[in-house]
Formats: sequence, structure tokens, C-alpha cells
Amino acid sequence: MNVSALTAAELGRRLRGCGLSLRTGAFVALVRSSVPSVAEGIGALYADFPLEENSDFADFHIGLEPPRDLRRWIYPQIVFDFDGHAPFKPLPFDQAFPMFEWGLNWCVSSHSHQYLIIHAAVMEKDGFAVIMPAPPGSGKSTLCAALVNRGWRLLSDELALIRKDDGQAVPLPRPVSLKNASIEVIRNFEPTAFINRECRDTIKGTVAHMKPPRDAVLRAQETAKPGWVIFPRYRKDAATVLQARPKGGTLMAVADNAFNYSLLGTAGFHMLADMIDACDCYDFTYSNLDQAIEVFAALQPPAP
Amino acid sequence: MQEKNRNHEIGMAAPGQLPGDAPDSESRRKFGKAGLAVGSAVILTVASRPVLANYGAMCKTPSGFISGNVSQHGNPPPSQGLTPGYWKNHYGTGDWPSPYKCGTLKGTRCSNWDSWNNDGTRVCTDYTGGVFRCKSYCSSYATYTVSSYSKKTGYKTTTQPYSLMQMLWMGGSMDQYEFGAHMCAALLNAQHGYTDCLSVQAVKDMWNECDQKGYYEPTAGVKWYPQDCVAYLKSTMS
Amino acid sequence: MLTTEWVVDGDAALLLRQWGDECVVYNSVSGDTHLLNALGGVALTSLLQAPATADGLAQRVASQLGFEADEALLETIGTLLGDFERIGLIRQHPLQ
Amino acid sequence: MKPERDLVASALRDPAALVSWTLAEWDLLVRQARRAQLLARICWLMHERGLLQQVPEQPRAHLEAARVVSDKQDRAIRWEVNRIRHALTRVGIPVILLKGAAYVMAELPSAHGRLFADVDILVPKEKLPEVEAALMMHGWAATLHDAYDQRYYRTWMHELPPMTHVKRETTIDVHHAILPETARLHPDPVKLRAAAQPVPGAQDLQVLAPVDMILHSATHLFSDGELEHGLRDLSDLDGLLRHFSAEADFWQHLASRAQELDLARPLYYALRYTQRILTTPVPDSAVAMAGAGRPSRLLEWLMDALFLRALRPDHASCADFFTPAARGLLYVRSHWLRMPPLLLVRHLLHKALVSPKDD
Repeated sequence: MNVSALTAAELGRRLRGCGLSLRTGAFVALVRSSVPSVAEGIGALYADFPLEENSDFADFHIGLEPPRDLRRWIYPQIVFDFDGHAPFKPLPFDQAFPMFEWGLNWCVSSHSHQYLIIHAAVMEKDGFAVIMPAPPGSGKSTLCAALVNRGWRLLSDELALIRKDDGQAVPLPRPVSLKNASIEVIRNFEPTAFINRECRDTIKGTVAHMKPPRDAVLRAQETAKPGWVIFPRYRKDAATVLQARPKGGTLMAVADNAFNYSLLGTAGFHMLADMIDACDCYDFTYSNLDQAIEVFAALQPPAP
Repeated sequence: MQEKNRNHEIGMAAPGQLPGDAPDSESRRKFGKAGLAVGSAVILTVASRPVLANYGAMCKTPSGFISGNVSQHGNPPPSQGLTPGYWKNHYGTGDWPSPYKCGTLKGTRCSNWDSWNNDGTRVCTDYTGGVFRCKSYCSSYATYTVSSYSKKTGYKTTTQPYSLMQMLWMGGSMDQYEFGAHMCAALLNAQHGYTDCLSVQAVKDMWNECDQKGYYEPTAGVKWYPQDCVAYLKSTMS
Repeated sequence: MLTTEWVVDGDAALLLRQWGDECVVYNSVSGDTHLLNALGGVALTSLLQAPATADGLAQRVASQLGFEADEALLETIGTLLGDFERIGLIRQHPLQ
Repeated sequence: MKPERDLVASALRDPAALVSWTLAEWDLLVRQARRAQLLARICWLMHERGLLQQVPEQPRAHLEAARVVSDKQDRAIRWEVNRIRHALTRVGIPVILLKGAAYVMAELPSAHGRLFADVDILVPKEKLPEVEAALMMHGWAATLHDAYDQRYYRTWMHELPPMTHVKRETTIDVHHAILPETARLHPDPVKLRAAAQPVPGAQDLQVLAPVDMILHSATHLFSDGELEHGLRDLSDLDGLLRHFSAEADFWQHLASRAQELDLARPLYYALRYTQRILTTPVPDSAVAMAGAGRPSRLLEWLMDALFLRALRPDHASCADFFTPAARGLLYVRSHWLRMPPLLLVRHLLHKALVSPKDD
């Protein structure tokens, strides 16, 4: 059964009651919240996601509720609850949905060391995955949102999960996070994409989330072989340039963008080095999304 | 030696690309002597991230965690200062933290302490704005003499106070163990807020005690002579 | 006078990967990963094969790369050995 | 009281039984064990028995992930100890490791799957200035900038204010005794140091003698006020007792050493609660020998009520109506044991009024 099978009233009742068992990729999150914007966001953006009926096990037990103190009458806030403890400071109440997204990313990235986890967007075509690690502001999410509307399958817009035993990229399809100007860019680029209500004045500015393509959600158990590592950089009016980059330096840059490379020790080094070895590595500068799509469409799988 | 090497594993992209093998002409070209002298052999380091300190300790904001600086996992960066080499080569407007002034160059290039006018912040507290006490052990950092000759007055020597920037550039026997250079860098680091563990006052105390007694006492009965102070200050610099 | 020989630290289990001129080394004891330049890669591989004095290493490196072991190379090797020691890849070991 | 819901203690008592647990039980166990910092230890116990592959896939992923963290911490502790030895070479005294770092370097079972916050060392009091200066020289710096806190530590505590390494961000606690000078009990640190034993293969590195290690662990656990990881510490004690009790005359030696060091009471508690909670095999004769430390009936009843609650995982599913009060009372008790009443009042007032916590 999918989230879309529930009426808004039933969804709200589950979230307020014993919780909603939401499956995203390899993980099950049990979510509880009485906050309407959380129910609204999940209803709209997670419509195609399967619910784990009759499952007794959840990977993450999550709650989003206002703190129980006097401040709630003056300045309402929201707390992300991870199984009875609050890992973060509260945020303003109307940022509850973004906080759910960020909090769930935190749950995965700090507890799932069965994977090498890289802060990167991952998309797949013909069985090969492109991994786009990049610092904030590089236009990674914008490019990811555009590509997944043009034939690439979304694996994740934030977390590349590389499986230990075979180096495969494991999908974690979730709503794609868009910031500031890129919200409008994607609305114009693909008017049929569903983007939820904007949330202003967050730490990252204005944020909104794009509903992941249905195909990406349905194929969430299909892994892909890393084929390319591409560092995107958006620059106003820049020409579209795809330039090969040396592998050693790429390894260092990816390591720096990984959450748990250091934790994994020698295993992490082998995984990362094997992945880099098997991938073609590039720097990609762009300003025009259509041209970017063309360049990505022309990517050839790496020589074996 | 075989024994020792057992731990080490060598992987390579393809046979023949190992730099230990005879190089092809292309890599020999890249290896031109000029290339050798440039920079450190260690181009870049990705340091092991702390796991002992507060593992699972909570970061302040979820967005800062997930999309901010992943390298720091939301923790404040460790306090690390900059080296004397940095400070002596950064003398643009706003490079030095106020109220310290680096002063001006005599010409266009700097090669030693004498390339600088002494119009920046003075070393010795005997002069307006001066920072450190230079009465005893550190008196050589206070002043230098300039001789001039003119037909009218003959040879004449005047005493000039050193500036912090001049001290940074001293080197050699003028600045044994580079004590002066490191104290100056530590002072600028502290003033800039780069070193949590070392305040401006603590830097001044260290110098002033060295001036008075020839050593600094970090804890009761322990003596740090100038070379020890330098070793300590180096540990606060990246 | 050079009286010490440099050896790869026996405790430091090093993992190396090389792509062309680039060499990435992982020190599993400190947990740090380093990117070395071409000379660094040649020098470390050479030290892994056998310990050497600074002089000896300069000779070996020079002959591998096909140029003279002159003053400038010796100086570069000296700095390089200092850097390697600082990050815990190698240590000094007094020569008998 | 609610029925027993401390699944972690059940798991530690009988790891083999876990293979037949339901997914719902695993769900709760993983959550409790994560809170108690015992997830990696459970992973280790299953691995040791060759049963890990029989754990259902979903909980197994969490066990193995926790193991990754504890393995990394194990390597990090070894590297940290290496750096500490390096820093203290010139001081010329052996470094005595305490608690977690000692378990790791002495290769004791209590190190398996253990999580750490810092490294603790014990040095002679008269060497403190030298040790502190040497650590400063190698990048450690005091983290408490508040003058009151600094003075409080240096005047009343049995350790230097904690120092953190500026580059590695690791913390070291340098102790000169195992209890504060003002505490009710007075174990003599000279006796502890005299009996310390070298770590195999490292002359300048020592750990406390087996019985002293147990007494220190017990003293720490049963005079501490913050017991969020109390069950983890109790499990350490369980591991130490099981490991060392194979030695001849162990229990006799343990009881008499406890008397000698003025630590009979903590030993009594250690034996009582490891037995009650983790079914540690303590012979009746050993309990009898440690009887000198037994409190009055009334006090024992009260301590049972407090410790049997506070030594559960700090998770909602393990708490009853009295749990918060039990934790609160133990916190007050820990300060009561640590300093005379007037000083305690002064300290608590200062903490309450002058330096409220920054969070």
C-alpha cells in the first residue's frame, strides 16, 4: 500500500497516533507528528512511497512536535525527536517539513555505516550511476532536479550510499531539495514537476521540495554501478564545459565530501579508491540547463 | 625489510604507470627540475575526523549538518593559528587584525627585515603602541641603530625601534629559534581569534616573563626557554 | 654529515594507490589520507622497498627519473623527508 | 513497577537467546542499546558466538554500523595513546591508563564494542605541572575558560581541568587520584600506582592491577551522578569480573584490597548489581567476603530502588514513574559523596546562579 492510498484524514490520524511506517529505499522510518504541515508535505511528496504494513521493525523512530515550554505561546517552534532525544536545536514552527527532510538525512548519514556515504546527488541511466558530490551553492540539486526530469533515474539528491560488498550505489529516492532561485528555475524548466509550498527564512534561505518521479520510487530497490564522478559548478553565463579531472585529486575531494569515509578506515579507503578507479572523473561548469542535459546525455560508460 | 613491508599494500591503476618504474618521456618532461622545487610533496591531506570527542554529540542545526560544511559535522572548527610565514607575507589592507599595523615597504619587494620601514606597530613597550617588554633578555628586539654620514655632521648614529613586521622578517642570528617571529604570529592569531586556547594577554605574559627571567613558567616549576616557547607556539599553528 | 637512515614506520600500515603521476596514501594508524606529488610518490615507493639516507634516496630517485642528483634535488628530498616524518609515514633510525 | 523492559540487560545476560527474538523485540533492543551505548557490544557478543548472521537483516545492519564506530574508536584510542606517550616522553614517568583506554591497550574483553569519550590517565600529584606543560607543548589545551571552573578543578578535584587537543579534538583527563580530595572515601593513589602493571610490549605504559582496575571501575560507577551510560559501565565490570576471576584467590584478593583502599562499599555495590542485573557469576563466598562494605538494611533498600532504575538504559521504554526521581537523587548523592556540605552548597549555588549551562 502506498501513502496515496490514505485519505488526508487517515494520514493525519496515523501520524498523530501510532505513527506512519514510511519506506524510503533501504530504510523504514516510523514518523509521528501532530503538525499539519508535516502531514501535508508527506501526503503530497511521498504519495508514491510504500508503507510498511505489519512491520515490527523501523530503522528510525522520528517525531516532530512543538517543544513543551512556555515559548510555544510567543514564538512557536518545532523539535526533531530521534527516539526520545533531540539531536538539534528547535526551528521555527513553519519549518517543520524541511526539518523532517533534514532530520531524516541525518538519521541515515549518522547511523548507516554499512555504506560509504557521500554528500552527493546520484542519478542512473542504463545501469550506470553518476555521482555528483559538491559543496552547497554549486547547483548540484538544481542539476539533479533537471536531469531526473529528462530521463535519468533519481537515486538521491543528497546521499550517495555505496554498498560495502559490491560497490553498488543504493537508491534512497526522496523529495529533491531546492533553494532560492533554483525553485523558480525548475518550475520553468519543467512545469509538470510538483514542487511544494515554499518555506522562507530558513538557514538555507527559501527552500521547497520537488516530488520525486514515480519511476524512481518504484525502482528504489534497483542498485546501479558508479560510472562517473562529476563535480558540478553553476556559474552565471558560463559556457558548458566538461573537463576530465585527475583521479588522485578526485579521491581526496570525494573523501572530504563523505560523511563516514574516516570511520570506515581501510575498508573506506579501498571502497573509495575502487570506485574512483572504475569511474570517469570530471569537473562540469554550466549555466544553461538544456546544454547540461545534452552533455550528460552524451556521457559514455567508462571503459571496463 | 621484507618483514616490514608486509603491512603495506600497493595498488596501481595500470602496470607501467607506477612512478617507481622507468618513466616515459611525458612524465620525464613533467619532472623537469623546475617542477621539483615547487611546493610540498604532500599536496593535500584529508585528516581523520575526530570520533572520540563527542561522537553522536549533537550539532546545532540539522541543515548545517546535512548541507553545511560536512567536513566539520557541525562542530566549530578546531582553533588553529597561522604561521609566521603567513603573517609576514600578508600585509595588504585588513590582513593584520586591528590595532596591529604591519607598516610599509621601503621598496616594492621584501627580502629581509630591512625591506621594511619601522612605521608599523612597535615591538617594545617603551614606544607608543609597543607590545612586548624588552628590558632584559629580550632587549635585542627593542631597537636597531642607523648610521648616516653627511659632510656637515660627519658620522651620526640614531636608534630606531623595531616594528613587529621587521621582527617577523629578522630570522637567522637576529631572531634565535625564530622566537620573535613566532611570538608575533601568536599575537596576531590571538588578536584575530584564531586560537581559543591562547589569548593576547597570554602571549604577552609569555614574552614578558621570558624577558624578565629568560624563561616562561606555564605551570608551577616548569621552565620553557625560548626554544620551548617556539615549540609550543608551533603546536597552536596549522 | 648524514648519520640517519629513513624507514617507513613499521607501525604505519600504508595503503597506496597510484594513477599516473598521482599517488594517494592512506595511513591506517593515524587514519589520515595524503595526496602526494610525483616526486613524493617515487620517494615513498622507494622507501617502502628499502630504507635510505637522504643522500641515498636522492641518488635512487634521480636515477629512476633520469637526472642528476644535485644540490637542489637533495634540498627538496630533505624537505620531503621532514614532511613525511611529520605526518607519521616514516621515521629516522640511527645508522650504525 | 512495570514489568521488566530492559532488553539490553537481557541481551547481555544471554546473547545466544537473541537468535529467536522477534523483530518487534529487536526494534526495541536496538533503540535501548543505542541509547545505552551498548549496540556495538551486542554486535561483538553475537559475532564472538558465530551468531551474527542469524540476526535478522534489519537489526543486523544497525549492529554492524555500531561496530564500525567502535572499531574506529579502538584505532583512534591506540593512536591517541601513541601521541600521549610521545608527548610525555620527556617527563620520564610511566603513563598509567585508566578505564576504557586501559581495557583497549591491555586487550581486555571489556574493550570489545566499547564506545569512548576521552582518555584518562593517572600520574603522581607532584608531576601534574610537568605533565600539563608537556601536554600543552604537544597541542592539548584547557577547554574550561571559566575561572571558577578552573579553580574548582584545581582546588577540589582529583584531576586537571579536561584538556582537548586542538587538531584532533580529543580530550584527556589527567588524574592524580581516583576520587576527589574532599570525598568521603580515601583510596591511596600511591598504592594504586605501586601495583600498576606494564602493558605487554610497552615499558612506559601501565594499567592498574586487575583488582584495582575493578575497584576503580566500581568506585567510578557507584559514586557518579550521571548514569546515562551506567549499564555500559556495569557491563564493563561484568566483563572484568568474568575475565579476572579465573585467577587463583581472586575473590579473596579483591575483598582484602577493597578494605585496604577504603573501597569496600563500592565493591559491595559492584558485586550486588552485576549479579542482580547481569547475572555475573559471583560465588556466595565472595559476596560474604565483601560483606564489610554492606550498608544498613534501610540504605540497601533505598540504593536498590535507585540503582535498579538508574542502571537501565536511558530510554522511555525502561522508565517508570520513579525513574526521573531516582536519577535526580543519585546526582545529588554523587555531589554529597564528593564534597563536604558547605562546599557543596556553595558549588551548587554557583552552578545554579552564576554559570547556567549554555544550552
